[in-house]
Amino acid sequence: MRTDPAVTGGPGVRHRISELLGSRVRLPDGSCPGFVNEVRLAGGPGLQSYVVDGLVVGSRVQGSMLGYDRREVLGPRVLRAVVRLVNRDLSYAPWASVRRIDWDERVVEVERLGPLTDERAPR
Amino acid sequence: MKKIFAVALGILTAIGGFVDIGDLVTNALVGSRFGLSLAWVVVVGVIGIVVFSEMSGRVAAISGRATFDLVRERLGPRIGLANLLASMGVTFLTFIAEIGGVALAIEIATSVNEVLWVPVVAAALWIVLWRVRFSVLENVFGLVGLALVVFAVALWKLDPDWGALWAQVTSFSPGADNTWTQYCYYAVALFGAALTPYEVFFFSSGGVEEHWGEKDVGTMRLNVFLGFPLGGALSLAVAAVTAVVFLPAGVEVESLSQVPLPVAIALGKIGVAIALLGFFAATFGAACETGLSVGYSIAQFYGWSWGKFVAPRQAARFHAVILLSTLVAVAVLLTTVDPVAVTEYSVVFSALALPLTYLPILVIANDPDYMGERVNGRLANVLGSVYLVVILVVAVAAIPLMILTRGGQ
Amino acid sequence: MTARALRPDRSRWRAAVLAAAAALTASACATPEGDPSLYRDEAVSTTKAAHSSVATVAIVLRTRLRDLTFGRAADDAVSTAETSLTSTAGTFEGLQPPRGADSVRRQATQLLSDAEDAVAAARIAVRRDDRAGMRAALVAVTRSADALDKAPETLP
Amino acid sequence: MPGRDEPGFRRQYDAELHLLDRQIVDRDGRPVAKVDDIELAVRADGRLAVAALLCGPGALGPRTGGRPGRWTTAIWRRLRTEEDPQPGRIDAALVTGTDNAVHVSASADELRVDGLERWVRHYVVDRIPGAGHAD
Repeated sequence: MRTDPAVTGGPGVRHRISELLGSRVRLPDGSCPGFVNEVRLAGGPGLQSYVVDGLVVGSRVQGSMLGYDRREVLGPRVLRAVVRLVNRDLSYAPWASVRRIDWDERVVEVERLGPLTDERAPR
Repeated sequence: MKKIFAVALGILTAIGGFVDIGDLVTNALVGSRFGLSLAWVVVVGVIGIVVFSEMSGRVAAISGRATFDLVRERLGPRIGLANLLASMGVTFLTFIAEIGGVALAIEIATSVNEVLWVPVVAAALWIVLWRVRFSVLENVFGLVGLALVVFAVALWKLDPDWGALWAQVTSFSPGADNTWTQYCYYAVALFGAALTPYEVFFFSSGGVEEHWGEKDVGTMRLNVFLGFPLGGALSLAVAAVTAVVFLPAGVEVESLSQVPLPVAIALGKIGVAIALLGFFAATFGAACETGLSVGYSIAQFYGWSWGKFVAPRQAARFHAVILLSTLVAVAVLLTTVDPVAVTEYSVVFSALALPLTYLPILVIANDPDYMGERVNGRLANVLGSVYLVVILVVAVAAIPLMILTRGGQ
Repeated sequence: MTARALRPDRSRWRAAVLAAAAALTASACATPEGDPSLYRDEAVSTTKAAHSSVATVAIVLRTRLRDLTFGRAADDAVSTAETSLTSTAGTFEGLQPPRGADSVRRQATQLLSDAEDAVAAARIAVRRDDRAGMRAALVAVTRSADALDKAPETLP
Repeated sequence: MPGRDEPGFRRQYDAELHLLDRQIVDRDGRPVAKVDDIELAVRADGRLAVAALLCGPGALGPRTGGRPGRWTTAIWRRLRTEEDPQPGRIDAALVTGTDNAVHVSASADELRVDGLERWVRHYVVDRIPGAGHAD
């Protein structure tokens, strides 16, 4: 899958992942469903071959599932339930739906949002 | 004999949580004011620290990660830093108090003012932390600290009215001369001391120092299940003898020099000598525990090389932190501040440090990425969740209670 | 529970800390001048604290006389109790008594200075390891402890 | 890949959960630094690829944010001699795998991301007798 380099800035340009985390997410209709809470990487072999696979979007500036989004992390049930409740609005923007990243304004323009799936769930 | 040394880490860790200088005086004070009516708090505290130390020790044994690694990994740099500062508030204030406490113990034996002993004690402590092997340190101070068992012997020898003591244990009320707010303040203080965060920092880092692996989980559990109940029992013995001797006499304990008096009455000079040895070893051991914990936490938060299992030059920043804390502690103590009073302020920092330390332990002890098959069982999770709630309640209540009671007066 | 989402409102937090510090300072410094009954309460709590120090000294003297503890340990315990007593008494004597409370002040001050005298005598005897002196001091210390213990009733 | 199996790579990484704030361990198993930030580079095909791990106060300060973060960054700038100091950087190609730590194929001395450690070792610790003595 090729992406127009204009999406992310010119080739070779370097950014920190922390600039992406917390960025505002904007949909084509101008609405803002939330902020980048997590950056999912995929690829390999070798860490240098991993690329951004998509962005986890949540309604707060920062948020963490503390690992409870994965199906194998079970207990304690109460804590898992609370974390899931607090983060029930999380959604996923796969890389193909990212139209543009404005690094200066910290805004990510996204075509559409999909449901957040367990990373180990079959696709 | 080898078995005894195997549990020295647990014993030394527990000494720092239950019978360090602040706890010795607080337990004696509580005994002299409230009798044994707060004994249940120590029991509740022991169960809590057992639950979380077992988790942190298991994480250390299985994944090789000590507790402040977990704090940073699950809470991130911002809240992790808040916890680092709060935990350092507790640990460093206690470290200062322990150096003063060792000096006080020597003062009782020599009647030379403690302030004069402070530089000597600090120098000896620093040499131990710089040069002495971890295993020697835990064996010597952990096991000699057990001399405090003399308080239990003294209790038996005093042969009190056991029925009356048991009535105090089951009264769950502050008694005539105290208010409920004072009772709650000391309940919170005792609970906070039992779960003081440097115990898990020290225990988990000590496990890494001892190269625990998956096969050592059994040894680790032995440390937890023997060490902490023993520490709790020692602190209860101190409270019990003061309840027997001082409560009827209308004496409120306020200094370490009063604490050996019940032992003197029961056992005479031999008892006093053993008690003083116990004070010395327990406070020196607690000084080692807190001094190393300051280094462990900062190094683990920033990812520095740490530990006594490598040469100091391989962990330069870690040893620089320990040296610097020792120097600052001496400077503070030379202002002639009362070392015991110093520990009272650490309650404030516990309010933030306790929840932010035990939450990440509970979360990671459930994460198969770290733990594989050895994730928490149901019992650990139920107890861990209940205690997390209790810790939150205590954290919220601590500072208002301290203000309302003017620090327990 | 998502810890990273906890964003403390810094200004509010700081205000709370300042308020707490102010409350702590205010409560620590509040002097009961003005109301005679508050002054009497202060006298009672002072004599209670003084009683604790004096009773400690009595226990030390008894253990030392029966040779149950070391001279240096006994010396240290008595000296620490004396320091504490002096500071307790000094704090009370520094208070401005309200009008109509002079008799409370006179009696409490008398009790405190008797206590200080008895404890000083005990310290001198213990440090000299003078057994006759210790016995004499024990009588004075016990008498002072009893008087302080009864202060809540005897103070006017 | 739990526990102490051979470190390898995950199929996917959640950057914050699996990489950020993890311990970096050198080829001798010695702690070097934390993953304080991750550098992404725009590839020719426009995708963002992991280029390097960033470590030290210069990377941690901006991530901490607020006053503590600004102070961290400011103190770090003061202590550096360069005009425009950059945080420690470990090329992604050096990473040999991850478990609950991030393993790299170089030694701590070759990585040269711990300037303060070397400064303290040289000027403080090495001057005290017994500095080279391990347990």
